[in-house]
Amino acid sequence: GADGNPAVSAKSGGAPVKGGTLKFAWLGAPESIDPQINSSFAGANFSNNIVDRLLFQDRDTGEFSPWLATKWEYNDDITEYTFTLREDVTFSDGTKFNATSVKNNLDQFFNGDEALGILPNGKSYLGPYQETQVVSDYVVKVRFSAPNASFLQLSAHSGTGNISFLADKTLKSSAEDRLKPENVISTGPFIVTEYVPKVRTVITRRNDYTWAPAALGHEGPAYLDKIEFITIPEASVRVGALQSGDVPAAFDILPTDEQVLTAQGFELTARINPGFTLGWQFNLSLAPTNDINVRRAIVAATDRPGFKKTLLSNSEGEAHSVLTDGVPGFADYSQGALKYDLDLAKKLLDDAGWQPGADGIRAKDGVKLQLKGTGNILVPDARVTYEATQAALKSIGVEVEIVFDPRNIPAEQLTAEYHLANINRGRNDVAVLNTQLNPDRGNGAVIPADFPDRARIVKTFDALDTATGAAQAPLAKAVQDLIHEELVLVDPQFQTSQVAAAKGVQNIYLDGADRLLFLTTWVGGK
Amino acid sequence: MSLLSFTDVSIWYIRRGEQPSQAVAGVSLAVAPGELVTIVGESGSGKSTLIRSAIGLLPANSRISGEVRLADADVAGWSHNRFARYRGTYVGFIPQDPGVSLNPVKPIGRQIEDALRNRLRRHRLLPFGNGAHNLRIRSDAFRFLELAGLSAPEAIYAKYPHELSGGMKQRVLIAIALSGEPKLLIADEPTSALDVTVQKQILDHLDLLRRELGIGILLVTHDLGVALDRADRIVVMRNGSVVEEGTSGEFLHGVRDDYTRRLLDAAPGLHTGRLTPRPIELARAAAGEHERSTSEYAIEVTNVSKTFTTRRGGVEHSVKAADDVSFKVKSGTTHALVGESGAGKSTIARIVAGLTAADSGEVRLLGQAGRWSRKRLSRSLQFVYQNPFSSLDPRFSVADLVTEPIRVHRKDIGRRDRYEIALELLDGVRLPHRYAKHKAGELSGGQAQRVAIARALSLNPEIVILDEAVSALDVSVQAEILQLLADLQAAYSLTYLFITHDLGVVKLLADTVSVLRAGSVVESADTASVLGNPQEEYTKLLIDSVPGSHLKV
Amino acid sequence: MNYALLKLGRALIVVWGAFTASFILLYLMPASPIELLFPPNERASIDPQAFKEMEHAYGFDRPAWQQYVDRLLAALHGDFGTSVGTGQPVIKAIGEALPNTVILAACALVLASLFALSIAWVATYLESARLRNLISSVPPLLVSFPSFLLGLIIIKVFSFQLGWFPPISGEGLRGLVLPAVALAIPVSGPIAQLLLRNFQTEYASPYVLTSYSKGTRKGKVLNTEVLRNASLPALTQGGIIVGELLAGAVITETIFSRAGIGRLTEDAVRAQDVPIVQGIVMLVAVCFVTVNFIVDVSYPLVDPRLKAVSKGVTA
Amino acid sequence: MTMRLTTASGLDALDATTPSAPPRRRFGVLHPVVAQPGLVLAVLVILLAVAFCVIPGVFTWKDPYVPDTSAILAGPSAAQPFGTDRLGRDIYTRTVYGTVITLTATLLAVSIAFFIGTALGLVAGFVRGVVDLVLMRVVDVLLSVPGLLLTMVIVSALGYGTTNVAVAVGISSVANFARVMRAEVLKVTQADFVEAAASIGTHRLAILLRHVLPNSMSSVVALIPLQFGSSILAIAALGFLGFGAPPPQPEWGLLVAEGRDVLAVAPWISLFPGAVILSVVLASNRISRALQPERGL
Ligand SMILES: Nc1ncnc2c1ncn2[C@@H]1O[C@H](COP(=O)(O)OP(=O)(O)OP(=O)(O)O)[C@@H](O)[C@H]1O
Ligand SMILES: Nc1ncnc2c1ncn2[C@@H]1O[C@H](COP(=O)(O)OP(=O)(O)OP(=O)(O)O)[C@@H](O)[C@H]1O
Ligand SMILES: [Mg+2]
Ligand SMILES: [Mg+2]
Repeated sequence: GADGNPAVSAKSGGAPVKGGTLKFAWLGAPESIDPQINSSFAGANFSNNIVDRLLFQDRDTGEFSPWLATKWEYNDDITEYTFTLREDVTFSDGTKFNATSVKNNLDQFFNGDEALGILPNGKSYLGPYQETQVVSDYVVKVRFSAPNASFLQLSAHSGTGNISFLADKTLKSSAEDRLKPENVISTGPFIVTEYVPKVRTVITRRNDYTWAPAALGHEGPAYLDKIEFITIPEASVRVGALQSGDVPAAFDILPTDEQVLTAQGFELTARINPGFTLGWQFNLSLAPTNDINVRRAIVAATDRPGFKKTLLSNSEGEAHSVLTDGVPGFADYSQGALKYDLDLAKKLLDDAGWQPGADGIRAKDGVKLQLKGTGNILVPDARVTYEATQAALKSIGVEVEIVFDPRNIPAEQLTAEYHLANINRGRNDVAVLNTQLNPDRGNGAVIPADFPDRARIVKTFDALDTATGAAQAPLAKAVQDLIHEELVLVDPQFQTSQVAAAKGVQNIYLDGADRLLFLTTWVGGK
Repeated sequence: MSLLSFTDVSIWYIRRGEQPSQAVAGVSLAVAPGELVTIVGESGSGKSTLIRSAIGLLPANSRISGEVRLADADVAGWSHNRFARYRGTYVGFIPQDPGVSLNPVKPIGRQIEDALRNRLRRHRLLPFGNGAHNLRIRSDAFRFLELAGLSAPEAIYAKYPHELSGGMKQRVLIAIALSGEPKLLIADEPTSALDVTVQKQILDHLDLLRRELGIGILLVTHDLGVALDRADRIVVMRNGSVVEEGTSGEFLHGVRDDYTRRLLDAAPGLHTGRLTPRPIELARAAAGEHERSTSEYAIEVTNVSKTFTTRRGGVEHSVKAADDVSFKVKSGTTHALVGESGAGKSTIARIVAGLTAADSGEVRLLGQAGRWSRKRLSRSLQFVYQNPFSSLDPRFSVADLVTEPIRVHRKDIGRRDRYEIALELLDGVRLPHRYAKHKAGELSGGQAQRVAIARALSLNPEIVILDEAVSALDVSVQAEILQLLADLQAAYSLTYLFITHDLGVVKLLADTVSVLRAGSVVESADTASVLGNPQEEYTKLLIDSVPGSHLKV
Repeated sequence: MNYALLKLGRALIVVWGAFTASFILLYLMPASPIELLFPPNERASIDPQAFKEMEHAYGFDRPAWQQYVDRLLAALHGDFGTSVGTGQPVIKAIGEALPNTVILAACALVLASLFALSIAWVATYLESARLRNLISSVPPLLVSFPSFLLGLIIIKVFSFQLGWFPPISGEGLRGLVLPAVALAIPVSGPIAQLLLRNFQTEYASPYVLTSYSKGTRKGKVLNTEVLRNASLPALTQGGIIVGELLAGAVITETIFSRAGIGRLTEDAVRAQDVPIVQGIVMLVAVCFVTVNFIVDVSYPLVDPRLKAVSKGVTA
Repeated sequence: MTMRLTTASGLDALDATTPSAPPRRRFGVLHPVVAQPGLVLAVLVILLAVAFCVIPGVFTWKDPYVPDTSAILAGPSAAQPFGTDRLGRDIYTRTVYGTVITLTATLLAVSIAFFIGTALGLVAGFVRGVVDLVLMRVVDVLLSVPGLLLTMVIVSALGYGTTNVAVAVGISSVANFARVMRAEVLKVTQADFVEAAASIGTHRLAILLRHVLPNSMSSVVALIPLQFGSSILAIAALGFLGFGAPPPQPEWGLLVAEGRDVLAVAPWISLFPGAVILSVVLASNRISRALQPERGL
């Protein structure tokens, strides 16, 4: 994909050293060590190291390569996927990983298990999942009731909604038992050995691990003996602990600290979060954002290049599209639909008949240009860019009220009252547009049922599910054109990033979904 | 040589942003061994301030000049720690109010042992943790408690202050003061808070100590009777200075100072007969005349009983506050209820006033039995409380206070008219008109009590119940109020039910008297016969205890 | 005995009241707890069927009164449901967090009491009015200091600048020092104010004069006479102080990366984890009434004035 | 118990012979200034804060909302006394304009607490019996959950925002007023003058309004500035935790919170607004102390 903002990346120095314990400070803590419960960022980052995926996705090209599955194919409708599995993979309790394991895991992920207190955690991610058939010991077929092109990426996905494979013993354990490390058994390079909620999670190397994805260029077990994830919720304390040497490495580094840390000789490992760029999606059912000119004006008033120059950190990127630069199918709109032009914004509003009122706020037919929007408190710089956009809009007569922590706003209220809703959804696949904005699915832009040409819009989105790989590119472009040029559904702000900082820790690796993978990391050097 | 001498002592109290106020102005005074010197004076005359300087217990915001000599040292202005050497051993102190002068959460025994230990430690006599010494201290403590007149010290040794009566507490305090075997005792109104009978016992005991041990005593009192009874020398203080000094005999033979004269006149114990009413310019209360009853007895109390049950810490206690009480009061006369604290005087008064319901018995007012409505009752009967400040709403002006009953009863009388009535009522109680706009909190005790009386009269009642209405006042003020009451009674033909614990006052005002003890009437007859020829032992004791009653002017 | 039963009854009523109030408050919350499991912008894309099933699994789909009765009955058996976020039983989640907070709060309480007591003692002992005023102005300062800033400043100075203590209180006593101090300081403010006032009133009582007149030195007067009388009434504030400690832990534990009730509270409130929040409210309410109950029942034992009066002796 | 009354001079003013004029004040009108510099300073601080609310434009000519990309994270200087934030906005200006947000919220919180609390306490203390029992249990319930936690729960139920935070803080402080008011009412109804008023047949309501209410107000009134101070802190704490006013409003707690993450790089963002909060709270506590009825020493 296009590489508008090369991510800062740690140089690996010298030959890998085996052994050692890594203390790793971060913001959150897994709310559970059950990898199938992965709604939190920390949860997915931790479990990424104790489980493996069917496929491995290249973080730069988005291409898939073998991991637990050596071969994969799908039918023309993209409703059936057949995976051929590696035969040498074992769970850490010694049991074999095979076709039945895949079936049992997918079934439980989709259906849950009331008796064990397991919730249907995967229901909303697996979509039109129908069943899994065990074709032979090591061949398995996953069937959907409708086309599901994005399942391929899901089988390599490590972010929210990922599919993790657990041993039978774990699958038969109750929700409560799965809070004990000894009951959480999987195939990954590490085993969870200690879990103190909100304080510490410790994972220990599996010495018989030999099925690292070939594309990663690593063979055999991980280098590190042990990784201790330490939760330090307060950003300034986290950085302080890093600086004072209390921990050698830390995650969730705030953009404001990047410069300071680099100056102090810390190596930063950073990557843009693939998926949606962070931004507002417009509510097309509400006045005045149902007026396309208003939407255009807002998009034109957002100073994306300016943000990159003055507000954002090195690791964060200017938004060029609704998709981040690395997602396969990405197209650049920064010189077109997303061009910053405050005068144009004004003109658009003037032309559309929005006249400035006595209080400086524009109005038309008694409707004032007063908007409500949600922000994002988890990404620190989102506060800043939204506030900057807010101030810019104010200067052209548009008033925006932003609720920065929208977590307790119910969905209904969100669609009924908010003109601008923050989105920031990770997934290294263009399918993310479909789940989020397709009027028949997520309908994030709240496109009303009687919207002109609705059927065509839905069709354009649905088409994404019918192709993969290169064939998908034109379809993705069509959807992005629809989003940015024809309908103006979103106002992207910037591309978010994940940053880890370390001293004396080599090769901290952020995978295709920007989750940590410690298989190739070692301590030493320097 | 004197034990204690003040030479030209002046003491000021300072307060931030205010000019220092002088509480003692150039006093000189000495106490010799075996001598009992009393300081008399009205409240605020600087008595306590002066004597506290002799034991270093002035508050931090005081400043002293002059010389206070204990033995050879000039101790004026010493710090607590420097003074510690003299306290207890050279000079003992008996505080004013026994109720609050003992630590409420320490057993009595510990409190006196503390004093003994302080002394022994100072003389390096107390090796730590020696059982024999503990025994010795305990036996010493017993000895001093006995010396202070507590015959069974073992019984109270482990008790807490609240479990003792006022007299016993005062004796404990005396024991503490004596335990250091001081040469000088300083007593600040040691008996003012006690019943007369107890007061007499305590004072007798102090007298005995002085004679037997040769201790010098400096006694403060506001009761000239007490001073005249016992002192070798009397010092009268006013506004911080000594206005007169002399022996008891000299005082009785004529005093030079005008103020001392008035004190002498006002001392109830020295009175012999009833007050003669002075004429009053009648200002007929505009609340309007209402028919006055013609019954012979204004109040008839028959077999009234009342038991109070209280819970404390989950345990129930019952007190028989009135036990089959009966008495009658003729219209237009004064009936006094006397007795020690807790005898049930207030309870009966409140039952008569309808403020408390009796368990059994009957109260007939103005010849009518049965329930009276509040409004109806308050037209004929009014109640005057002991403490005028708590019975007058501090936010009301004097004018509003005295006419509040009129406002409630006579909606037809307007604000302006009420103010006129208020002024008339103030005339009646001899309070200048300028006070009409004052708030109750800005008045002195005597003035406030006048307001309370004016208020009681505003509805032109027939009966007024006065519950210790003068007990809280200084003697000189007390005399004025008593005179006023006599005047008002004559002018308005009122019936008084007068509650007091002071037999001296009874002589001045009452036609008939009932002596109460533990809820029951011991004796009830006309004043002259009860006081002149008491039938009961208890009444005799009461009469005997009135200070100054043996003296002849 | 009756008295203890009466107090116990009141305590139970308060606990029940807290349960009901928290149920009403939490039930009235705008969003369904299930929705809150998902990020706001993903909520629209939740499969309605899956949503229903999850709602059913947690029992949020039944009528309010039924949920109330069920929860109340369950609560009586010590079951407050399971956390919506983690699926862990509430009792267990709280049980795991509690020891940390108890240790922290206990240390903070000891520090706060000692600190408050020293201020009150010294302010009463000093003869110089100037010094006395100076010391007396410390408690108001403590009360007025924004506690959320205090922790950050403390950690910056003592951990990062001076390096005396580790910033994360993982292991050992050394890690406990800073958080305990940060929690103790705001809590000690009100205690110090109360003690200071009590010391002054008690010191002005006449029995102090009696003690002086025995020849006792000032320090001893304060220790043997004033101290106990002045500090006992502070016990009646016990329930409120314990509450303050727990509330203070919300911020302290976040800043010092300690897992405990405070962190659990903040997380749960943010994530609107209804069962956990209710569990915590109940925990706090129970702590409050227990402490108050103990104080109420034991106060008569330490204050002889409240002991059963066995007929006053009369002279 | 027998009690002896002493008036200021201890003398009956009727006595013509005794001068009873109070001691003259040394400093005339200036007296309180010299006597209680702390109190005067406190009043000045509060007046300044009020002036910030009413005429913010007098104290700064800048706009609290407009970003300035040329002065991002600038430290304190003559031009920006408190420094600037991440968008280059002047912290001092934002603090000045934030006063009105924080103080209005505080006022709302205190009013809620005062009116509801006082009414509850008055009714409970005056009516007694079952009503008292029920109301006091309600107050106990409110007390049993510490303020911060209670407000957090209420805010999460009502939704975020300044008004909701103010309401929550108000509700959680109701108990304080109710308790003090009830105690005071109980004390006042024990007073002889209430009995005296009842004994002349005054209507219960009239007793309540004319005697009990005015006489029991002084302690609750003294509680107001104290509560004002603690409400500022509570509102700021909730703002700090992100429950309060939405950005870019310069609410005080939010200002402190904005600097929380950059404390190492730009401590001024948190510290100056923090100091402003401290001084206003300190000032209102001082004023409360001055209003408190005198006692002891
Ligand atoms: N701590 C104090 N601070 C300021 N003024 C005081 C203080 N103690 C007493 N005074 C004032 O000093 C004067 C003398 O008071 P003092 O207590 O010595 O009088 P007293 O004769 O003992 O009165 P009483 O008979 O009421 O005990 C009074 O005007 C009193 O108001
Ligand atoms: N409301 C009450 N509740 C319980 N006990 C009471 C009550 N009123 C009075 N008593 C008790 O009844 C007894 C008589 O009290 P009362 O007030 O009538 O005595 P008194 O003679 O007026 O005493 P004093 O001279 O101290 O005023 C006392 O033991 C008192 O404690
Ligand atoms: Mg005195
Ligand atoms: Mg009485």
